[in-house]
Amino acid sequence: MIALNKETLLQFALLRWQRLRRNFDDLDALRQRLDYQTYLLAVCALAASLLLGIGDLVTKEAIAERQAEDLRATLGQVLPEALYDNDVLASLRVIPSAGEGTGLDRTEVFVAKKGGEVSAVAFKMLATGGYAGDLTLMVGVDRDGKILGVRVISHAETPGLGDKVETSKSGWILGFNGRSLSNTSPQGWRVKKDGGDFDQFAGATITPRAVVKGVEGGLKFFERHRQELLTATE
Amino acid sequence: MSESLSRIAKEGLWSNNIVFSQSIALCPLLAVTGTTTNGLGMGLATTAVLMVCNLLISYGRLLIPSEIRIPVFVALIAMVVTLVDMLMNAWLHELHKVLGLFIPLIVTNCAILGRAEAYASRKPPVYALFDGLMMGLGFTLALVVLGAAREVSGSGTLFANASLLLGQGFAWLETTLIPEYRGFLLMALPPGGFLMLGFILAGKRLLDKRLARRPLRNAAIEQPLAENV
Amino acid sequence: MVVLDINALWRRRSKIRGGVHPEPRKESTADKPIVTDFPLPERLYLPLQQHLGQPAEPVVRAGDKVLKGQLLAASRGAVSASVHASTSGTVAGIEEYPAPHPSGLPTPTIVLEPDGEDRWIEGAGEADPFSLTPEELCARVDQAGIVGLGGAAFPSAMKLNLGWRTRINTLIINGGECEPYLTCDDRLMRERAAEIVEGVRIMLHGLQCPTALIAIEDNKPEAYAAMLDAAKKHGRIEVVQVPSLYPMGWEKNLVTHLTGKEVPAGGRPTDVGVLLHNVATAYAVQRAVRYGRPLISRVVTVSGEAVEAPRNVEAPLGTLLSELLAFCGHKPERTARYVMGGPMMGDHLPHVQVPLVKRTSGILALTPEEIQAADARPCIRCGRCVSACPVGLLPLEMMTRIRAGQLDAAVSFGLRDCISCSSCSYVCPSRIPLVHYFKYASGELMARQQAQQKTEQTNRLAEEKRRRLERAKQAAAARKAQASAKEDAS
Amino acid sequence: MSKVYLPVAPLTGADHPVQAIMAQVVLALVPATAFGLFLFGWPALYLFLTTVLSAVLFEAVCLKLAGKPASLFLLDGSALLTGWLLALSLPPWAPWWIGVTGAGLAIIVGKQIYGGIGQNLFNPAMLARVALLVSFPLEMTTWAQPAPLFSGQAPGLLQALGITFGGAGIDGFASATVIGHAKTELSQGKTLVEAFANGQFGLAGAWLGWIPGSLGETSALLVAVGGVWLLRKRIITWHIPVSLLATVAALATVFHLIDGDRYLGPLWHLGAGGVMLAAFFIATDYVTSPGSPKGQLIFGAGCGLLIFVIRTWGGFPEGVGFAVLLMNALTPVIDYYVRPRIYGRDYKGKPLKLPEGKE
Repeated sequence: MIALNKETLLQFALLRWQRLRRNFDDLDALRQRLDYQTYLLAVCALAASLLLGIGDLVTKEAIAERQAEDLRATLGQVLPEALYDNDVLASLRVIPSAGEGTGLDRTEVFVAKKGGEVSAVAFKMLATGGYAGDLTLMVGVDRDGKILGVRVISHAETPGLGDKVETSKSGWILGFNGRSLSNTSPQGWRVKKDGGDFDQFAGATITPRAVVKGVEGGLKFFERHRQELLTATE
Repeated sequence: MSESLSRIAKEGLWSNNIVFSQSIALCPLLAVTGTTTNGLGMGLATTAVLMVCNLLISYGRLLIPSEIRIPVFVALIAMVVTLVDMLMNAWLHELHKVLGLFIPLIVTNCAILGRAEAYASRKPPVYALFDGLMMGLGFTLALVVLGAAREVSGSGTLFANASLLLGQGFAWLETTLIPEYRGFLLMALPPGGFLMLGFILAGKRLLDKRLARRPLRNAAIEQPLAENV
Repeated sequence: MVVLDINALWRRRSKIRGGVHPEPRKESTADKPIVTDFPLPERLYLPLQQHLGQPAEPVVRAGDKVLKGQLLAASRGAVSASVHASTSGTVAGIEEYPAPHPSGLPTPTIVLEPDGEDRWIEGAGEADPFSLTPEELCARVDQAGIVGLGGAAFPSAMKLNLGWRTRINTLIINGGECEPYLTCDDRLMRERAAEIVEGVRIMLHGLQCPTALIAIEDNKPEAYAAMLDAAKKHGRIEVVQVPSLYPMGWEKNLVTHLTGKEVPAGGRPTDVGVLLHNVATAYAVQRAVRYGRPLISRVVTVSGEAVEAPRNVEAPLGTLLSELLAFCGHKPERTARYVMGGPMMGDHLPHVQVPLVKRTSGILALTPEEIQAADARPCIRCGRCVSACPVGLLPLEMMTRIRAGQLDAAVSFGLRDCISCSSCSYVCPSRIPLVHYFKYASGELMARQQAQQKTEQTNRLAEEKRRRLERAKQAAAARKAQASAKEDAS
Repeated sequence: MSKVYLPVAPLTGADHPVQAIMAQVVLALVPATAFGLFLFGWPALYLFLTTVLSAVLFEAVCLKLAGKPASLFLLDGSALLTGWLLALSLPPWAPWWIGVTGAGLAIIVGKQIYGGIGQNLFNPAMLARVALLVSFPLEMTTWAQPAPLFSGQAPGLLQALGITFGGAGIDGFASATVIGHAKTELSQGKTLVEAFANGQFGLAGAWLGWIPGSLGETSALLVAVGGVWLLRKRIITWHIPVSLLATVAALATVFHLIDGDRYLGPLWHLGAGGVMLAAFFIATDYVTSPGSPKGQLIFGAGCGLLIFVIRTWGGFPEGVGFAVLLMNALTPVIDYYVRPRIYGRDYKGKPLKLPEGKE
């Protein structure tokens, strides 16, 4: 039996190291060797993966934080701050909503509470039938079913025509504030050209039509699940 | 020594400019130069990637066999770009929201692999780093010039949203040059990028021709006209 | 007869592609009879080369007395034509004299001083030409120095020879004369129809060919009537009217229009069993075979606005064009351009101190108003040249390629098939001299080809030399080895 | 020797110098233009003049910059024609700067950058129209209701100045074109029968021109009359117009028969929008269409196909500009591959085979 003591191990390691070092004395010869090339590629890949892992660890938290901030900012536009004291992001509820007007099979609803009492909700939804596909909306509704705010989060409408649904282009979308199914008749939930209450933009009627129809569908969705949402518990 | 550095600077910024002379890296160029700020951000991100990659590759140039250099370069570049992407997402989030889609595309930016191949793998680290800096700045220059031209003609503003990139201290950069401008969408869209790039390239060639002719006239010495094609 | 009917059917079917309708401008000469009393000039200049192929070899020397019709220079080789004295007189010399060619460069020319007697040499006429064999007929035509009188100047004997050897089904006599101004063939057909028809019959006999078609454009009803009348006795000869359209007289157009056959690219009409001759050539053949008269004169149209009395003149070959013009009341001060031949395909002459040659069908003195010179503008790609091209080329594409120096690309668009008919230039609204581009490019290609042949030849010679040396070396080595082997053996 | 430039043939040119061609095309446009100007009144006239004048002006400036003789090139009338065609394709009550920008795009970007007349790849007027449509979608899709001169609803001289030069807006008069209307209604899930139920658009109106639209697309009949006159004058050949119109008509017929509720019929397709203008005046642009008759047939059919596809399934209601530009891009390819058969050769350019027994 050979005892694997510390000394022999060290000696062995030193020997190997020296042999390895000697390889590097003649770089030109080394570079030609297939095994060296294989190892080098492996080392590079390993190092890259390692660094990426570290990078991910370092930035993970910050990135999650930023994304939450983004969402909070959007929510803040449709939910007045005075209405809630809870962490809205944390009080997320998922409601099955196939065929209920939000354009989604499962609608994520953020519930805002003040003093434990549900004061308002906000949900993301799709407005279908835009000029160039669907528009993603964030709709805020208070507990009585009155709209607190609507924002278009993403869309592909024609720049210069349909993009007036963005707040940076025009204030048209603010016209929904305060509307509800009860204070606006079903006939009213249309653009003026079709005999309703809402303006269309000059040159474009398709986009506003889609948004108006979408928001109405969103309100109907809220109406249907009102009880369930208002009695939400932690 | 210094002469060589100054030549590197001149090449990177002007005579061998990635965009104006080599006409490469046009995809990110046309995609992000809708506004000056975006161009600047993309340019700086690319510069950072270019410098780090050049430096790493120059250090390893003696160790990397030519047979496997391309996979090694690609692995390195992809790593650096991904790191930049993550870091920007974390600390320059607003800009990342705008450029996010295009940052990963830096990997496919042929300028970076091109510099690694043509310069960094042959020159010592200091020069490679400096070359990366100058090529990157040259690219940034192109992006900013094109971005500015497109932004002014497309929407009448300059450096819109600069504070997102540079911090609130630079909010003064955001100017509206043409108030009440209706916006010339074509310029903000990719075709406008091509159009404007064409005009800028033509302008640069005109300028180069003038510059080449001047010493000829003054010194009356036979000099071949330097033409950058 | 059935055969003819099928041909007639074909005729109706094959439509001619492209073509243009230039103003005919024939009225000033068409109704005046041919002038036959043109006074003998002071001197006659007879170039040795008035035809395609090898120049003729002079058989006289300065100071020799010659009679009218006497051989001055004999044809040399298969593709060549003899030159005869246009009148009796003295050979003043054989010298370089400007040729009727756009370049105006001098060529070897026999200068003849007429003695005014105009005495014919003893000619060997043939009372019955139809008793001769095809070979004998060809020999007669060759001796008479007859070439294609429509403008191509290809030796006629050569053509006839080729024709009867390759079995011709149809002989087409080209009375198209589609070029503006020219009426010499028209007048010839009106005034000497019988002689032409006999010439055609002689040619048919010589070719052993069953049928002949005489094609006359439908803007020459008098000529048609005259020819019809002359030919009606002879069943094998049919006179047909063809639409007046430029370039109807292009031989391949006539072949396709009349027989429905298309001549393959790079081929000749004989490839599809058709031979073409001009009406004037037929007339010359008749004169040569029946009366033994060589080709020493021809009918030429003298016209243009700068000529006071335009008409057709039968003049001896070698007459200076300036004298012909002066005879018809030429006004040099009004002349902007001299053209030999028709205005579409003819040559611009720098001056008219050049002789009348066999291929000269017309001499035009044109006023500035007639040429309407205009600067070329950029091509607007209107495509008129495409629809005008009788060959089916894309002149505008060829022109852009040539301008860009891409001759090979131009060739791929059919440059080699261009017949230089000028239809494209004629219709071009931008007045681009398209045909100039094509002529230039063709010349360039030919030069290139010649240079290449030269290099190839040099290379071949060098290679041969190398091989020769090599062989010599090997032989020497072999001898040496053999010798040493012998030595060893011994 | 071979380099000698021989001044040969032919002596006389044909009777169609470039200016005469341009003049005749303009003349053919006059009836439709005059009708359009009458229909849309003073603002249309102002915009028309602005566009045409600025086109000529831009051309003059470019020629001066390029050092070309302005007199020679300006007088060929091509800039006038380009400006004219552009003006015909604009909404008649668009503000003045639309016309100026469009003229600049057409002449500078569409024509002079390529090297001037005859060199451009794309039809300048259509290039400008599409660029304008992409850049200013609002202004370019706001159509005025017909308000004939001297009629009650027509704006007066001064009011018109306000519309064209003052940015007064035309909200009160705004309307949609036939095709745009059909497209909007279809996208709302209505059938065509319902869409045209209110009688705002009549088929006769579309052909005669009593509908909203650009100057050149209102009266299909007058445009066609001008086009037929051009055909008779041999300024254009029949190939492009016939193949374009036939393709549109055939496709429209087939789809209309399949589902009349979703697809407009051929008469609508031919009578409305810019199809007639494109068929006779725009697709037939010499510079940007193939040179050979067969190439022109393919080009016309391609335009027709694209027009129908874009109109029916594309994002924009009107596809003429895009269709023509796309086919323009194919013109060099068509010209390269589609050539007339050369005499004595087959379609591949090989010499014909000799008949039997001959060598």
